[in-house]
Amino acid sequence: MSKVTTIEEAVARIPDGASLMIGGFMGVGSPHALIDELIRQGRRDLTIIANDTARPGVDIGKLIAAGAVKRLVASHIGLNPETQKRMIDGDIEVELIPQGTLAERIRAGGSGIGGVLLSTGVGTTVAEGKQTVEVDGETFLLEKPLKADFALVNAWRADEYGNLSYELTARNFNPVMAMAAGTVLAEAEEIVPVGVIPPDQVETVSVCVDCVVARRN
Amino acid sequence: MSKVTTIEEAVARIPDGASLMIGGFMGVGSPHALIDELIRQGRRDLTIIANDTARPGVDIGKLIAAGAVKRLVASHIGLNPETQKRMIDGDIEVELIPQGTLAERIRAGGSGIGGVLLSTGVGTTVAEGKQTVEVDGETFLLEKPLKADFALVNAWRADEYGNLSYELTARNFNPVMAMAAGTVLAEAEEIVPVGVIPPDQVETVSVCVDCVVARRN
Amino acid sequence: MGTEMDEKTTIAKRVARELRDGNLVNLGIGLPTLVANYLPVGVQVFLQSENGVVGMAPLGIPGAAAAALTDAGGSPTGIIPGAAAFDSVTSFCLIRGGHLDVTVLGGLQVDEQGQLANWMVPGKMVPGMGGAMDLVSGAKRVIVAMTHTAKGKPKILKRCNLPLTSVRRVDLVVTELAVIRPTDAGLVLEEVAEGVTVDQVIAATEATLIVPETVSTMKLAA
Amino acid sequence: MGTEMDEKTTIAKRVARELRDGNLVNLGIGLPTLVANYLPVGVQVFLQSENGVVGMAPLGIPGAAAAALTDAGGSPTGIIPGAAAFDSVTSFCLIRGGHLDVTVLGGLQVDEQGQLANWMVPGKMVPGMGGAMDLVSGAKRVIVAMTHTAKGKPKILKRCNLPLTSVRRVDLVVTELAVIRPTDAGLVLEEVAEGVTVDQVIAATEATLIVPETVSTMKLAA
Repeated sequence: MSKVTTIEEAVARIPDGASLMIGGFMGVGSPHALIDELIRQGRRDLTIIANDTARPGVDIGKLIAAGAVKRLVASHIGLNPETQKRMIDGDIEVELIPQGTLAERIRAGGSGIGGVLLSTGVGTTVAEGKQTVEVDGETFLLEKPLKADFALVNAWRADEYGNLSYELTARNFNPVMAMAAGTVLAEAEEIVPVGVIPPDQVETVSVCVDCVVARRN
Repeated sequence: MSKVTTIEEAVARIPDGASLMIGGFMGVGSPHALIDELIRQGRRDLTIIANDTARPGVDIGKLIAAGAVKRLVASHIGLNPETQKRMIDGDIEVELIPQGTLAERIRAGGSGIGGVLLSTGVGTTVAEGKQTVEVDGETFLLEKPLKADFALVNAWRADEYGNLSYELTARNFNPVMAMAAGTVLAEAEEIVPVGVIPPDQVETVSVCVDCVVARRN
Repeated sequence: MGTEMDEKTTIAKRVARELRDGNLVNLGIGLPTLVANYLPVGVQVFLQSENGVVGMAPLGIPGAAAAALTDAGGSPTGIIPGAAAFDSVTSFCLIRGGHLDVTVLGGLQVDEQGQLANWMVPGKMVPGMGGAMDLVSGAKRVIVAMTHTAKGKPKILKRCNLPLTSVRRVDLVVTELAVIRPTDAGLVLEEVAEGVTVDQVIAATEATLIVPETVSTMKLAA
Repeated sequence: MGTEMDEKTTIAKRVARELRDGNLVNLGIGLPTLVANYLPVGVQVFLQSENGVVGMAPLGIPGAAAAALTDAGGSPTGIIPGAAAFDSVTSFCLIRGGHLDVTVLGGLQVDEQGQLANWMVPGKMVPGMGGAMDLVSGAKRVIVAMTHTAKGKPKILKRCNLPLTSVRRVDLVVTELAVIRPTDAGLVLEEVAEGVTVDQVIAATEATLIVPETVSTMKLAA
């Protein structure tokens, strides 16, 4: 039951208008080849959930530049003036979320959690429109789960079942996103036979992954 | 700044009446030597937070038999009739919590989360006395964070800074408990020099751990 | 109606037919564990154990073993190539988060609403719920695998009188006599075991059963 | 008052004295990053980067490097022996959960309530808060390291007019002119830089400062 497929076939599963979680932190640990293929196939009106949009011309920055993105949920767009410009021009709808809250909301989405109570953002603009819950006299924001149609993640090693392991800070949002989407496409530096990744080093369990593709070099 | 100490010194930090999270699942992955030393030092009136109490005469089962436990928070006591008897006799106060909820509550305690919304237990005896929160028309139980004065965890390898890695199903509640207690005592099969555990294989970060002890054989 | 062993085998063989290739499956301790031994050819499932592993080897198949590798009952177990180990937090994220395709559990009682009681007999048995409540609330499909009666008394009741495991309606109940599907309308008798009549099932059941025009005979995995 | 470089060095050297041996510390991009280069002898801290590492090497010290190893600005970084890598979820569990001893951040404004604004200038700069809100809400100690004024205008105000990063009161504000401690009573002027008078600090500050009988001279790390 190998899940290994071509990049073209994997990306062809994604329709225009889909919501996509994309791993990476300033481009480090982003699924570079899947992103390039999204642009090559001319996908449009995407909702992107990601930590940031990297820099112009880099990874998610390419999707922004290609006009493929309708809506963006992120914690930071400071190093990509193009994203800021398109936001101000009204081309892209942007929702900014504190980074830890973004991580926790995606985790809730993939973990059957109805919501998490966080103090981050209480009393700030982040609290606007959000339900608050009091627990033992302290006020928290109720942060709702985030899910997506697809997650595009980047792994260091993958096996044919879809077990994934990651490397250093290229890990970031990849493992949590691989739990929170309907269909998970994993791009790996190296695809190894089943059994090669030691059970203690599997960070994303095979059953969460739908397609495995090898990165082009 | 080595955190390696003797088992005697580590356990001497724990006063009577303290609350202790103890890792392990039916004894597998429990800190055997720390438990034995608690009994040798005659500690009393402890509150234990753990998945289960193993079997009579095994690991946490020894603490139960020694009369060291005043209160127990666990998901399962079915395989230890002695715990059940002491509960029915009123010697030990027992709070039973669904296993996934127990894990999530401990995680919240160590992660600065004010509460998590779960559907597990809605409409059952578990819901009694608990606040409910409605999110988009669905009802959830508000599960509060759990913390403890101490966590006693079992690791496969530890380095002198306190970085820990775990092995297979001996992992279970150990990593999450190592985040949720004021003072964390780690018992390891093997203590290695700093730098030996690869950064990607550290599962509990050194800064969370206060004492490292080597298991006696 | 055969020996207890025959009954368990019948139930396990019938449940096995419900599993699909690639499914992530959690089998409860006891009877449900047997299900993995009767999978149809070409169906490979991944067995989860809630203490932190996916890829447990089926009962009696050794797999790779280690001192630090046990099942949810604390007994030694083996793993297949491609297995993964993780902590208790992750284990229940898989269970609650829509990743667990099927859970097969034993039952003390099931009622007309399809609700299950399987964790406690007040005053008698107080083992704690362990992972049962999470499994029944969280799995995509819940299959109850149990004997139809206990000491001659029906276990499929109008209303459970033992504490519920979850208010969620289970998806299928498989006994040595019948396959019953809880629905909005009530409990539908879908199949009867070979040599068992519809009337025999009704007689052994306290709950009202909805009996379709044709009730097929239970097919078992080879 | 020296060059901009002198100012930054002064601030970094003063903040360095606040760190204790074994502390887990998160240093913001820019000025705060310099702090690690002025730690007193015998003080070893663990530098966290919110993209997923504890044990980053201080600026200019190579450490072990790899393509998949960057700081929170996406720039290559090194790690020391004993470093640990983890995902974004864990990273913020450390930050919010009482494990992060100190965060040092830059600031746009701090006010008399000790509240910080450092992430947004409406209509001008909309970078997003990144991890700043989590850090300020979650760290055990929050130290703001910033120049006292911007283009001659005070940054320490009666009330922040930019969007707040958190309603939590920060623990210490260190500028090139002064060390100020927000308290229940207001902003206490604890130290002035060498060659700077209390009146000079007051003149450069919009907020009311509480001036104790003795204000000591800022001591810097060597």
